[in-house]
Amino acid sequence: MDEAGGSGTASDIGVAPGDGRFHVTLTNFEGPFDLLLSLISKHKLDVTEIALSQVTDEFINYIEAAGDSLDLGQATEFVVVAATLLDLKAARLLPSADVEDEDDLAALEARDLLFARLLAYRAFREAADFLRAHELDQSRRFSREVSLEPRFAGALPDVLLGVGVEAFAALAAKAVQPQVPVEVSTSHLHVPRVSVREHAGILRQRLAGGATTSFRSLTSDCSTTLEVVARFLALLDLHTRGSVSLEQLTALGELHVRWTAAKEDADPEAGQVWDDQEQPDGPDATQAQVVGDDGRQPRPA
Amino acid sequence: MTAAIDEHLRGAVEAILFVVDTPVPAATLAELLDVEEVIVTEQLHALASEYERQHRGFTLRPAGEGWRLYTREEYAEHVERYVTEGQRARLTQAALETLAVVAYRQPVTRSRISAIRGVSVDGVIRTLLSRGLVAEEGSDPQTGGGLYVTTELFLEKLGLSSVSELPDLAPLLPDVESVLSEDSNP
Amino acid sequence: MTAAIDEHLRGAVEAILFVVDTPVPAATLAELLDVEEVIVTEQLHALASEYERQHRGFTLRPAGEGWRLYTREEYAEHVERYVTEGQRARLTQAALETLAVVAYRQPVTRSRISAIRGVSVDGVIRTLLSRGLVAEEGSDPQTGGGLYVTTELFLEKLGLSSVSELPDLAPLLPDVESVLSEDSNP
Repeated sequence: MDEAGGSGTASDIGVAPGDGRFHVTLTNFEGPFDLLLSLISKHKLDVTEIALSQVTDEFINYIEAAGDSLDLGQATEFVVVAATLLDLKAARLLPSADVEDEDDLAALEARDLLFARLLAYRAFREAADFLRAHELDQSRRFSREVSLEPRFAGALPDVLLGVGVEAFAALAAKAVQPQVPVEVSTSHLHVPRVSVREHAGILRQRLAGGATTSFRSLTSDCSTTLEVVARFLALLDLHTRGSVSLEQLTALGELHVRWTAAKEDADPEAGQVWDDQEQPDGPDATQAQVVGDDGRQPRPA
Repeated sequence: MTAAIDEHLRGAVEAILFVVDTPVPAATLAELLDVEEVIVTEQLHALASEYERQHRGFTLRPAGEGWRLYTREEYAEHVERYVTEGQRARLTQAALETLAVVAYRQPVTRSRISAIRGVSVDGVIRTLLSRGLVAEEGSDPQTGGGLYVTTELFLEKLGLSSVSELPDLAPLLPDVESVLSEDSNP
Repeated sequence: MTAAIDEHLRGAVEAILFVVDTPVPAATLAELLDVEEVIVTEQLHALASEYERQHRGFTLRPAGEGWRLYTREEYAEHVERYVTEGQRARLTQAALETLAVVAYRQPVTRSRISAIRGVSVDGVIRTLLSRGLVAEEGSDPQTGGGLYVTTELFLEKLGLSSVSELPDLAPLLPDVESVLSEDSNP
């Protein structure tokens, strides 16, 4: 593999002096396949399933370290690939077993598809190398672009502008306007950012006293519905972890919350489930769990 | 007499190539010079190899659907000083990869390209459109998504005369066809 | 060895002459190629007679204080025919947009236009010059770059009697004033 083909290099990785946390500039990688191929070539491995399972940990470390620098769209791509890789790795670690149920079959299919997509991507990347070589050659050739000799200039047919004054002005307006990328604005979809992790923190703080509290009073300071939702999701999360007990005597009635874990249990993992996901929704939570529960701390490559 | 006629034809072809500002198709030359296209094509090939043989400062190359004179690569460093700014903007890795997908799969939708590259390609496609290297041509009957193709300028910029000059993908990846055709019908 | 050196020198001289738009003095070539002026002059004469002898489509002639390539007289009719029939009467979109920038921002340098349009505009500016729609008038005191203005012919084509009759851009583009004032002070 041509290492220079990857847009990311080892120099993108480093430990920040301040917090000692491991930082990675994932934006230097054009997506999960680019990152995967770079990792594989870094280890001088050929693209095989074994190579994939070998670089899985590093791949996941990259994503974890990337943190907020990924937008949701990018993160999804990376996480989907990470989940499949983990699956692949698990399959290699476990003694080979027969395919038992449909989930296993689905996992196998996902693995094959990932493998095939990676190979396909690599093929196109090699084609891109071909294009690059040609571009380089061509950039060293210059075409003759000089003014017409005066005696021929007179032979030019009379020029047609083909537009009226108004259309011409519109063209000018378009031309002098700074190039703003044409994009459908999604800003209206982004109601203020709400972090479920943050709300879990608030809940822990308030509940750790031990007294039973109603959900109503726990959300009395919330100013938006989204905050209430975030707090509720955080509550469910704490419940799954056995940190709180929930009691609701009648349907749609008051929800009573009580802290059941040890008082000083800061439960550092609790926030990991959401890990700064700004859009608390089901599927993402599940995928984040795959990564978070793996429990690996990022480490320098 | 044949030699003299050829010499005149060669000179005329050379003179026209000398003033054009885009690649000229052999057919256009044939029409202008009132000769058979096949004869012009023959002359073009002869000229190109003559320039090679004489190791001239310029070369004659097929570019896109026509032919055009260029300076020989070897002299690039001398020529560069005379060629003004802005012409050497290189394509990024993302742009080249996206172009490769479009070139091989055209006409192709944005989402197909995105699936192959594993990232959103909206920004790159916009850049390639604005630089005239790809164009939108019709839309996918199933998804309604715009279909993208490479342009003449793409061929010219890369010194290719047709996309058929691209290397075969198959040796790079035995299975690529089956995988790709699978995900083209979601 | 001398022959090989000469061949490289000849090629380099040829390549430079190929891309320049104005006559090049032998002294300039000599400096650029790091050889004695007398040697370059010798090469230029040798090239000129080689073109004669080979009866090429172009000739090399002293012009003003330098040397320049021209199409050979003999083929003028073919070139003229190409220019008359092969050229589009209508301006391309790129040329039209560049013309619009010149019209509204004049006097303006090529590099400013290039910055506004985001692409090299050398080729289109040449087209607009040769079509008589823009003209060079003075140069930018800071950068020394030539300043371009629109011509009488341009006004005529749009049916205006003065540039001040061009419609105001502001209503077309709410932010245009800030944009214009902003980018007039780079």
